[in-house]
Amino acid sequence: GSKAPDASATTETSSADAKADNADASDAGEPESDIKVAMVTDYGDITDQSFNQSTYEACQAFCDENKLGFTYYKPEGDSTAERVAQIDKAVADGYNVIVMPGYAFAEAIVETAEMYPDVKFVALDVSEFDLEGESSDFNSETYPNVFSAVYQEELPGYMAGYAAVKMGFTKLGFLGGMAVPAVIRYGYGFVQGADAAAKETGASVELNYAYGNQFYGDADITAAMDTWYQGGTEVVFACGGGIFTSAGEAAAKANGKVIGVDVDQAATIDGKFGKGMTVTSAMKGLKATVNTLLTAIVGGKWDEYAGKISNLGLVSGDDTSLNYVGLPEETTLWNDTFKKEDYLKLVADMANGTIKVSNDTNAEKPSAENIKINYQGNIK
Amino acid sequence: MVLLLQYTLLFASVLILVALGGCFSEHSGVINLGLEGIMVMGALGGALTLKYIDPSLPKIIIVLAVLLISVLCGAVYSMLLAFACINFKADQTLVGTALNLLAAAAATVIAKSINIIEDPNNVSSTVQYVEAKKALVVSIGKFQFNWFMLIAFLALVCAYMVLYKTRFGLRLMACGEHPQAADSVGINVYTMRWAGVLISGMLAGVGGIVYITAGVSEWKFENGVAGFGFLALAVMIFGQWKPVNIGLAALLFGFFRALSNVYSGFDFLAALNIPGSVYNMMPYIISLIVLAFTSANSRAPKAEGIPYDKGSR
Amino acid sequence: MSAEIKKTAEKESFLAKPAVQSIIASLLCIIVGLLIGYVALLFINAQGATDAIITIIKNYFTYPTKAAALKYCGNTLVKAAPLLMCALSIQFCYQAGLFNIGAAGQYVVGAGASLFCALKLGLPWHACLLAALVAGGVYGVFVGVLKAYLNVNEVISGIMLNWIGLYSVNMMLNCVKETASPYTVSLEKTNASAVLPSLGLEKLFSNNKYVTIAIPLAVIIAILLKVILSMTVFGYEIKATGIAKDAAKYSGMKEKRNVILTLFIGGALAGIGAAFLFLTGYEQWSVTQSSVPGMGFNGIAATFLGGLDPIGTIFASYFIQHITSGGSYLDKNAYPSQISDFISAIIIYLCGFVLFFKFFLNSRIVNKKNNAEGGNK
Amino acid sequence: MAENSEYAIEMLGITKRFPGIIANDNVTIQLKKGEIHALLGENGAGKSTLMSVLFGLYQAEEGVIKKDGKEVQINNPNDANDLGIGMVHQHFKLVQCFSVLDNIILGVETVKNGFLQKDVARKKILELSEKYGLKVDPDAKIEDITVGMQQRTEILKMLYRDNEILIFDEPTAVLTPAEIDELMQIMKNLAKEGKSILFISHKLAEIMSVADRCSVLRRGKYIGTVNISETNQEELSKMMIGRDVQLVATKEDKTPGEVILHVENMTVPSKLHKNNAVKDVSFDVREGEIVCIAGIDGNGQTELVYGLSGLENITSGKITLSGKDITHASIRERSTSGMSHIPEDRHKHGLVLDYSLAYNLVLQRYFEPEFSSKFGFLKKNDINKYADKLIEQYDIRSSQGAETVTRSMSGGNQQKAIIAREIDKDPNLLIAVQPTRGLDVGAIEYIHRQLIARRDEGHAVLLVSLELEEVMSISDRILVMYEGEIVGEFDPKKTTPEELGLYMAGAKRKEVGA
Ligand SMILES: Nc1ncnc2c1ncn2[C@@H]1O[C@H](COP(=O)(O)OP(=O)(O)OP(=O)(O)O)[C@@H](O)[C@H]1O
Ligand SMILES: Nc1ncnc2c1ncn2[C@@H]1O[C@H](COP(=O)(O)OP(=O)(O)OP(=O)(O)O)[C@@H](O)[C@H]1O
Ligand SMILES: [Mg+2]
Ligand SMILES: [Mg+2]
Repeated sequence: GSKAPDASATTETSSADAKADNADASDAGEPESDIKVAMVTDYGDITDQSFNQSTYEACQAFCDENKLGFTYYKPEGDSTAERVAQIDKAVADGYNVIVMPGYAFAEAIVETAEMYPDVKFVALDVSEFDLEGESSDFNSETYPNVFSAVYQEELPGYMAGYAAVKMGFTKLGFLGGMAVPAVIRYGYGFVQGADAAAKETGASVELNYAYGNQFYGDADITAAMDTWYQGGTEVVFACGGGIFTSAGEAAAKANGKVIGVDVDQAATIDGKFGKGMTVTSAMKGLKATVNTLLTAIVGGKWDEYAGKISNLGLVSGDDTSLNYVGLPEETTLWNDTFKKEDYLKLVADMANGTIKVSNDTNAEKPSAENIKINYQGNIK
Repeated sequence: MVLLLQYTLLFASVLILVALGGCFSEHSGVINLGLEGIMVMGALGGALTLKYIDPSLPKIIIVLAVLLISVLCGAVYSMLLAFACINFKADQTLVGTALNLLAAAAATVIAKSINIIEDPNNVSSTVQYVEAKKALVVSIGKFQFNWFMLIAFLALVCAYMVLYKTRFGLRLMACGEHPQAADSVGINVYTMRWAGVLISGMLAGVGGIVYITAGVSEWKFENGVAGFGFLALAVMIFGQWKPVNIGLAALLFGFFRALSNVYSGFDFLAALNIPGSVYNMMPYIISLIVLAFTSANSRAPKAEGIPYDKGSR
Repeated sequence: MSAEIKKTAEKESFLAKPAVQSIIASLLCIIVGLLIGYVALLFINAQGATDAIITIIKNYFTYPTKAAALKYCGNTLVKAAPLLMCALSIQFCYQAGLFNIGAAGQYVVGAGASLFCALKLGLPWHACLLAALVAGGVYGVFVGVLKAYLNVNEVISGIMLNWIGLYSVNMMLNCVKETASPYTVSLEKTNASAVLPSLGLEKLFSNNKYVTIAIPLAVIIAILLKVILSMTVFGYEIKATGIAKDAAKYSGMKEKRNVILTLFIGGALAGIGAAFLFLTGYEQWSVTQSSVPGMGFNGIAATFLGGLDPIGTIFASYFIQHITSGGSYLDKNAYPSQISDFISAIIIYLCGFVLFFKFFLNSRIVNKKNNAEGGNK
Repeated sequence: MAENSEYAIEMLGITKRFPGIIANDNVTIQLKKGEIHALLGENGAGKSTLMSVLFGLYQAEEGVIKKDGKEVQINNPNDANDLGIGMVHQHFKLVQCFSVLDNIILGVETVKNGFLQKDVARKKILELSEKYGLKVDPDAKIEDITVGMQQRTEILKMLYRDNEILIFDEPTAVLTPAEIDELMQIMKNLAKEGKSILFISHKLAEIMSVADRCSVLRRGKYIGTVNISETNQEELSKMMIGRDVQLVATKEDKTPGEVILHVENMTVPSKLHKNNAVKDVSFDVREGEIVCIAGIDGNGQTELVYGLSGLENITSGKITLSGKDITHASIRERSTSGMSHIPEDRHKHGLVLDYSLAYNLVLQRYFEPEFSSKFGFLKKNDINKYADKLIEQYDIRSSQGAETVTRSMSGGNQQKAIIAREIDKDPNLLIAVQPTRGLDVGAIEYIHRQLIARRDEGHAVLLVSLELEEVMSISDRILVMYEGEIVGEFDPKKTTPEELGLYMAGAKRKEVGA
């Protein structure tokens, strides 16, 4: 399976901030063995088929390749105290790069970053507001040893929603895992994209919107999905870890379609439920980020990232391989009404600001003007 | 409508199987609070069978193999309960609780270990069985018939026959009501209780695999069976330890459970705009209310929960 | 009688004490449980097994510095306190013949009430604690009333109410959750007055801010319960109601009231337990949880490992929390993190054999005594 | 060489020990074929234990059992069954929610293709029931039928198994006089059929009337065997207790004083059926008299007492105790107002079986300042001291004194504990329901003396008894209950058991002015 959608982009990617420097990792001054990478999971395990798992796989692949020490820690429970405990433990065990996927790490960073100035903290999805609250005056001195990457999930969500409606689907579904910020952003983007496309095409579009309240599928969620598909829903954006299993299961019975998330899930989903089920996937470049950061650290370029929080989204309107978010160009089922060119144009428009996408995570229950949304809350 | 029926039957099947399991155990005098754990173990056995079996085999063979292995796993695991509670007179609530905790942990550890052996990079506790699982269902029009629905129905009929029409049933219930009396007419109470617990293990084991295959084609064992074992226990008490009533209780419960998932397919329900949480609470609230009105004369097997001691009278 | 015989006799009478037997039995469970856990570790990965089992036992001692060890000792204690409270809840009801599996739900509503009061109403900690007590208690009363007046089995109503409580609390706390996450807002930042005071206790644990009076309070409550159960009229009534409902009624005790009161207290204990955790700020409630927190269920284990005695339960709760926390420091690359759950489950399973073990010990003592007497004759 | 031995069963030199006690100490009894052999002994003498050994429920440490002169091993009830030994246990071993038929066939079911053949069984049961005059409804549930019918079920259980040796452990303790007569007749019939019967009873009159021989045990030891035709009740009781026993209670005449208990038009609903169990009953009990409610079991006596003691709410009527209206008072209030109640079911109501003797002895008084402090703490020392006092005063025997768990005490001593507790409260009114049920003559004598002492001290006693002998010997006034009503009032000196019997059976009635 093509688990690393932008693997091509990955190795050479440099983020917006890193663009100036394209130095090779191998001429790093420090000996490799000094760097030991530890990942701490948030409330999920590294098997969540989502955030933790992608991060883990990226870290491990990188560290294997570069012969760096790597391990991961799993907190006892879902609390800042326990996340801090594992960070402390990692540092005590001699790890000096801590990778932390998940907005939930904000508090833990606040508590530990200052304590360990020599340790490099790489956070994913932790925004400045998570760290500093609504009235943040975050600057590079606030946490000089922390780098955080926040993804603009609303962008790929938008693309997916736009694509779906353009492709001619009029009855959509959004099945979120849990209402966490990333999922909410995906969902809100999806709604906005569908809304925009509906406005263009004038089609009357309906969208079922619900959260599974868990990151895995089971009979209850499959039942809800069956209801959607058999009630006419054509395509469901299965947005969260392993929850696609329920969507796929139901889609298979009704000849429905699924949109994947985070990585190009076409191979995974089609492999399970039949060819041609996955219309597209809304992707974000977790692996790319991990690789970029670890490469920089190994290459002695940490300073360029230290203290910053990057909003990772579109980098280029022309070269999609540089972007952190997007749809898979190979596996998306382009059709006459939405061709690859249309997608590229969309990306360009989004990059140059013609199209604006809101990332308001308060929109757990989004609304739109041109499409009808049936909000159903939590299935479980 | 079809969906509502389908999922009602599916959830009811799980509940019937597991509740009947509890029913056999309790009729023999042993409270089986470990149903949840036994379900997990049965599910693990069944899932692994589905994973490794050749999906091109005849469907009937696949179904039977899965059934057999789940039964076996459930039975073997329930021996832990029987051994501790019957032979060593351990507290049944305690051991049942321990079995639940143990199963959740052990199943995850086992699934993870197997995955790691197969692929060192796969540290997940997920067992996948997409292909083989297809053997379990037959589409009849829009209705997806699951062979386990039939099995649950058969189990119900058998349970009724066994309990009320056979020598075994008579003796089993005597052990749960008045073990001293059973002993005094030469019935080996220990053997009968073992039998009761083993049967409960078999049924709960099947219940486990039915639950995890009910909606999806892979299962992550960290998630256990999400409290279904306890629901089954409720169904059993609700059903007053009688197979027919258990069947009805399971249908009622299954119905509300299914409704909470598919209500959006009914326009008038969707129009009511009731929060999803309310639907989720519904099965519990309804059964609580029904229980409140029906429990006045509820009678558990008299000797359940009391370890049988030959010496005492 | 020779001195030696006297000594063995003394030893026997020491061994014959129920408390001593309970302790020996519990220790035996722990040792055998750890051994089985060790064997499982050996199976999974033989090389690291010894290290792994030591890690589990060492828990916070795996931190190199004393300061860190103390701090994390604090964490273990912070979590042991609510566990102890849930265990006490179950135990108290058990004494009255009720199996309070609803403790999990009472814990949930306790959490809901304390957080709601703290975050939404901005009340100080003592008011929040009281709210948790009342909420848990009242939730227990549901079970009690159903049991006393409508003969609804308490296990069933408990299980049902666990779920109802979970969904209700999720809905209720929705109004105090962080905008961009499913967690309730930070207690410390929103309403510092609701954080349980520490009275300087945190200094003993490297300034672990989560260490509060919850820990000593939980222990005090345990001791109080011991006193109530074994020395007071109320305890006498509760236990009589539990063992022999009809006899209790005959003697003029209000058995229905006692059932309800017992469940009120049981519920209150579990509710306070939740407040003891959530009012430290250690954990934030996630309004999207779809399963009932395990704390209440784990309490069952702690109670039994503690030999159904409040004092024993103090140690048992600590121990269970100790190895659970210890398990989180296992080398995750070699071992599934669930292995510590596995070990505690085994230990709890073995607790089932305690009765048999005591019986065995007693019959040995009696035999010996008989033999000795026979010899003397 | 199994030449026909004279004995169906011989138990030779049986010794059975329990922790701390030798229940049977080298006991020998021999049961002749076709005889009714009585086994007599005080409570706790070891009779039940001996029979349990014979039935395979216990294994003796020493001694041999011979059947027809051949040594046999009886390791479990199955072995006993195979040898044709059947037992009616002191506490019936019947599954309450099963039908009579199910209980009878349990363990020896006839099956075809794995399914029960109940019709075959039903036929056989009806035949047996016809033959021995054991009337039962095979399809009635045990929980719905009378104790007498339950006992017949137990007997049918033995006959259904074609047992030749029948053990009856205190079969009459729970029966009404009429049922007892019936049972005696049945036993005689069975013996005539060639069955050998071992019969345990505390009632000497019964033994005298049915048994051929009687063996006596005392404190686990075998005392001797006598032919019934060559002995009398006094001799038997002396053998059993070791001293002379006064079998009939004596008491001085006394004039009753003030009314203590006044009951007016009391009605109590029934739990078993739709009708009222007690219908519009009125009566008085005065200072210095023992009033006895006589009647056949199930005629509302139990409910009458429940109504008086507050265990059950009454639907109409008025109860006054020493001038105080207690119609709506709680159980506790009634108790503190001077009512004591020796309950019918000592295990269900009378004792918290898992509490120590000391705790049980304060079950009605633990909340009093004497036993608990202002802050709600129990005064354990005072409780123990008080318990020791009662144990001493009422001669309650147990293995560990005040610390003994009451569950492990013998029935007689459990009863003594209850009596001690209730009397020591010094109540104005003592309600005693079947206080001597299942007790040996020594204990009965003792209890009767206690009741009479209460009366002599000028207090009121309300006795509910099913035993006419007891009723006649100790009461000052007899009220006969039939179907929930009081159908006659008698002076024991001016009536006969026969006359009472007619009223109890509902054949006669007279209006009673309360
Ligand atoms: N299972 C047992 N464990 C310990 N002691 C026992 C047990 N069964 C009986 N005993 C003791 O053995 C003695 C004899 O008891 P047994 O039941 O044989 O008396 P019994 O003669 O039948 O008395 P009763 O007239 O009251 O029926 C009693 O002291 C009793 O305490
Ligand atoms: N587990 C036990 N441990 C000690 N003694 C026991 C035990 N079980 C029964 N016994 C004793 O066995 C004896 C006979 O018991 P049983 O149940 O026959 O009561 P009982 O004395 O005949 O009372 P009742 O008069 O109510 O029939 C009693 O003396 C009782 O103390
Ligand atoms: Mg006896
Ligand atoms: Mg007796």
